[in-house]
Amino acid sequence: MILEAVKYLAYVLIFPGFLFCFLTGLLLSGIDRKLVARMQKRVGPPILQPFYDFFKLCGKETIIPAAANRTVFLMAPLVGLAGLVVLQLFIPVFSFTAFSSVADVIVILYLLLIPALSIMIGGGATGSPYAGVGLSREMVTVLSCELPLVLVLLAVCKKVGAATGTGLCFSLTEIVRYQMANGSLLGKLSMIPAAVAFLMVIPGETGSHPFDAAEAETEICEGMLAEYSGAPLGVYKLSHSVKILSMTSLFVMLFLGGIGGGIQNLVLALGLAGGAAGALTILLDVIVLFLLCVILTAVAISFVHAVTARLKIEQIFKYYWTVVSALALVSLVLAWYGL
Amino acid sequence: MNMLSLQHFPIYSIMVLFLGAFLIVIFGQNKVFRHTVALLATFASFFFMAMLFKPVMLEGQTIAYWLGNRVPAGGYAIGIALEVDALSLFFGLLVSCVVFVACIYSIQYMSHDDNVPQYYTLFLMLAGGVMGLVLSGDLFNMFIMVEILTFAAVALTAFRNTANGALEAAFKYLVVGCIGSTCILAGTIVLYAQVHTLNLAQMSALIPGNLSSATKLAFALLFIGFCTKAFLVPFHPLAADAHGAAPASISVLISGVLTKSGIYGLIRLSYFLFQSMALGTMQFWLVFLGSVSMFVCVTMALAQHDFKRLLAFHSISQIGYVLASVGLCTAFGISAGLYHAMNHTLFKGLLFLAAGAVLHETGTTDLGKLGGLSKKMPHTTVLFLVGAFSISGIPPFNGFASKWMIYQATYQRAVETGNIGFLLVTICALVTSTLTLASFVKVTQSVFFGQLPKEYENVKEVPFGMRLAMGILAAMCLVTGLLPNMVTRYLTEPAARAVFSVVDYINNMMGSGYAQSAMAAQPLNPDVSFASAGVWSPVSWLCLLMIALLAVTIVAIAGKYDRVSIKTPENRSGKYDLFYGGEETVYSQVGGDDLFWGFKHNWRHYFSFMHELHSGVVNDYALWAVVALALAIVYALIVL
Amino acid sequence: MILLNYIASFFLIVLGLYCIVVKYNLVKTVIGLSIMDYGVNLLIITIGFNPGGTAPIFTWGELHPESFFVDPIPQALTLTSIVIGACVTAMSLALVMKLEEQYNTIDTREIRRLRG
Amino acid sequence: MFKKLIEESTGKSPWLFHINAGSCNGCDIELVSVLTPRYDAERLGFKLAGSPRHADIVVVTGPITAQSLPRVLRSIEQVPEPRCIVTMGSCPQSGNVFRGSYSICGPLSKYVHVDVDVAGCTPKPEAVIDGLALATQILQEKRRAMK
Repeated sequence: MILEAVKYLAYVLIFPGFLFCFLTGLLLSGIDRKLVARMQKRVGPPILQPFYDFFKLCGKETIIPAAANRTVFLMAPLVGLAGLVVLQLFIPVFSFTAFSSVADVIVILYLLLIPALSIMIGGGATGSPYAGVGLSREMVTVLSCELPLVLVLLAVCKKVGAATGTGLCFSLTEIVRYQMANGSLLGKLSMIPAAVAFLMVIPGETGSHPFDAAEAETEICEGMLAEYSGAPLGVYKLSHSVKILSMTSLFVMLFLGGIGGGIQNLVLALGLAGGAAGALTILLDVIVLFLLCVILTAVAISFVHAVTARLKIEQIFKYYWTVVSALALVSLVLAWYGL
Repeated sequence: MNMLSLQHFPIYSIMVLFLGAFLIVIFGQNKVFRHTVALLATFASFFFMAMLFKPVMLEGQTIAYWLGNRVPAGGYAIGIALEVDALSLFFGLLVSCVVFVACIYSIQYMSHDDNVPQYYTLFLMLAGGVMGLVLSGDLFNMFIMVEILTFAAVALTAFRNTANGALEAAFKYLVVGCIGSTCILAGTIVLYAQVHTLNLAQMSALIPGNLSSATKLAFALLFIGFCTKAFLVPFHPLAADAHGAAPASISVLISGVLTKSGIYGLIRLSYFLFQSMALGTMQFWLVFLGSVSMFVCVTMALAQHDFKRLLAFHSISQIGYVLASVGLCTAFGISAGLYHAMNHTLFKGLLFLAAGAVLHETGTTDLGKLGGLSKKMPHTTVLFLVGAFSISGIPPFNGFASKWMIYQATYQRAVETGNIGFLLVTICALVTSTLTLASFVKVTQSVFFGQLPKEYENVKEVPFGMRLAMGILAAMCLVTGLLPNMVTRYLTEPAARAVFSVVDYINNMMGSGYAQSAMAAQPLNPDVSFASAGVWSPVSWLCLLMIALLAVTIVAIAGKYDRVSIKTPENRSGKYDLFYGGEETVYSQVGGDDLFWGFKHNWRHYFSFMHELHSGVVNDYALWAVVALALAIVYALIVL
Repeated sequence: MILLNYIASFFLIVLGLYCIVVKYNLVKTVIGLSIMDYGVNLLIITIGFNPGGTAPIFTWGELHPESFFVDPIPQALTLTSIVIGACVTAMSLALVMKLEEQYNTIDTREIRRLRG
Repeated sequence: MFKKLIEESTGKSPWLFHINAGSCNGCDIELVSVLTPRYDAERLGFKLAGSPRHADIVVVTGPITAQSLPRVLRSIEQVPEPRCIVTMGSCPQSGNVFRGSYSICGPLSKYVHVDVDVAGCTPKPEAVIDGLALATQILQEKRRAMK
């Protein structure tokens, strides 16, 4: 009983929870910054730069504006971060799932809203007009991403459900398990548009270039973050990095889950047995997941960042509800008719 | 017969409300007396309903009560009956509970108005009307109750007749409401001409086998009649007007309770009287109507600039969810729909009460004029946020649990039938949910966050009684969201099962064996399974969130997270002011109806079209009603 | 004769609806509501009427299987319906009076502060 | 250890907030050029912040006109501790060619403690980077002095 409790606590605190999110998230965003710099022929900051930023912000004074509500101002970032960490617990790492029977894909879709909400409420509570404008844009960005995301998730559910004979499959663990047995969904023709659409959603959800109208530092002083300073700001920056991890690992699990099957076969081929095999599998899973996340970050965030300029908010909305949604819809229709 | 046997409780729970109304008319000048009677009557009504919980919900009984003990003779139900099956009781519990909370709220909310005795009389009449409607076992009595509640609702809408638009809203509601009531009466009488009875159970046995053009016409008439009571599209402008103008405690009843009576009527009509839900075309009709309602009203809500009007449109949007889910004709779908109906009553009640609190303190509900109230009314803000999160389906509040079930139900139905239309409903529901979130973010920003206008410097928190009422509803929102399994097992699943056991319903009323002998057609009897493909356990999620939050907070506090520089008079000079690009702080509130212009810009043609369409002229709304009636008649004649 | 009643009631209902939809005068709208109501009342009475039947008034023991009378239930319904109709008219006229005070007009096209 | 980590990091991630106090725009352009691929100050962790609340180093350009003075001071005040103030170009230090004008309130050091002055009209990017690096060291020391 106590052992169980310790195990679950370790899940939440260490892997795949808090510590893992902290390290990988910041590392991913460091790699992102480095890659963007290299693409622009700059040297770029060290890969550990986000860590420096985070710790520096922890050492700064926290100014609470007189107009702000102190409790909301301080708690909102923490709730957002906690929400993200919990979300990460529901995303399996190939064969390893911390909590599979708590939440399904639709719940994950809604949990993705919690960090955005926390930043909106925290920013709104300061009363700054910049925060108001930022909030408006953030909400529209969330709104824009929602439709394609919904379509992609429904397409995947339908595809896996039809293939496994249950008709519908909302459980992410099941989706990964299916892929481990039958190869990645990216290999299926009908899922390719959905995967592309999801890739396009990643920068929008994480609020990176060119979809960062909500946090445009040059025009609206980083919007909702305008009044934040010190450690709460650091927590928001951390949440932002962790969200990159969440979105990319969600992509891996939705479309590239088949790689986990390869890892299992590899471990089997090595002839290991028992605990050693399990440990090695998890280790390899994590390493592979991390590498894939890096690649996805490079493709979906860094590259897009380096080659585009910031869009206006109505352009973001239009882009997502036309181009990206159409791609996802194609996938959904194909999956519906069993292709 | 023992006066305290359970048999009598349904009639008691209606009568106490009317009795209370009567007493307040006579002795209502005394303030204490009036409040005591109103509270006692509403609580007693709730108590009688709650006493029926065990036999009806847990043991699956149907309680039949014949007024004057005139039981059916010779296969004909002559007397007037009350029939309480799990479906009726579900709505009865919901209604009486919210009525009680609204009554607590009224005491302090209405303290500044004059003619308060009349208010309580009408309030209790409205509550009694709805209770009578959901417990009645007689179609003509349903009509009477519809008239009573429409009448009380109209009068209460116009209660603050000096307020802007109250009279206008009341008149529009009266006109279209009367068209609806007349439709119900005409439908009732046409059915009577066919089967020569008014008892619901007997009609359910006789009608399905004897469909003729006349009964089909009656179906369309009754359908439109109940649609006006539920304010479904195209009757939604009335809801917006009426909710916006009525006092908040009445808006709670109109939106949370009155619309439910319409949904109840539709369920009784299509699942019991006509048993037509097995038809794909009927399912299409209901689901389509529900989807259109949910989408049109949520977009209308996004364009509103009045707090209560915005809430009113949302309430129709949520009713759309309920109808779409109920129209699926699966046990799981009905369970999900009823669950959402319950949640809607709770969170919409909470939101209207919060809007009422804002109105009570500031005197306006215009989103463009408010702002920054979170510093002045912290409790109201938190309670409002609970309601806002619930309605936008943010876990772990109750809105999410039921919406999640609705997504599963529609998608499952789509996969089972291979009909891509149901899939569109799922997508529509998911997108609508996000749009709902957007409009509540707008309200939050415009009313509670942002900057406080000068004239509201002296605003105070609302009195305890009002906060108590909101607190009760907020706690219920959280509890029903955290324990979805309990709610479905003890409330919605018995009700959903009752919907599918028409034969038992008839036999209970008319004597066993009646259904088998009288029914020409085989009743609808699909397998009643409540299985779903997804998993969601809110308690575990909340535990995990709490652990994570605790961990993060401990780390944060250990790292001197809230180290704040000390405020002293010397360095007060501007450090703690907001950053305005270096300028001194000036009043500049970002909010109001145009907050999401990035979204609205892309939809500008749609929005301007909708704006033109909702012209506010009562003739137009009446015309919509007539057109809807004509369409319903044509559709019913063709497909039924 | 009965058919004429049905036609008349249908005509009255449609006339009432027409009046509500087309007339911009609030009082005429109220009149339309009443006419519609009368149409439905006529319909109810007609449904309950049996040609050649007697009034449904019997003392104890007078009723036997071959007695032929008009259906009493619709008549009861009509009474209720008439009462409700009267209430609606009273209420709506009261509202019209108040509206006239507030808006200084009884033209529906000008009473549209709540729109959009 | 945590404290040491923070001190270490403070030197590696200085965020700039740029205030134009009536500058001719020459220094502003030059400051931006510091961030371009050729000089790439981001390799040292420099970043332009949008709001003074996020900043560590405040870079002031221009001769502090009477109009801008209260705004400059207010913005500087809104920067959380530890903070560094850097003047860039000759204007905020001496007034440069605008010296003696009726509308000039400079130099900045009359009002607040200035940590680093980068002189020149305009200073070369190399000089700016050098000055900013110096400011970073001062920042680190200030952090060390804090409890």
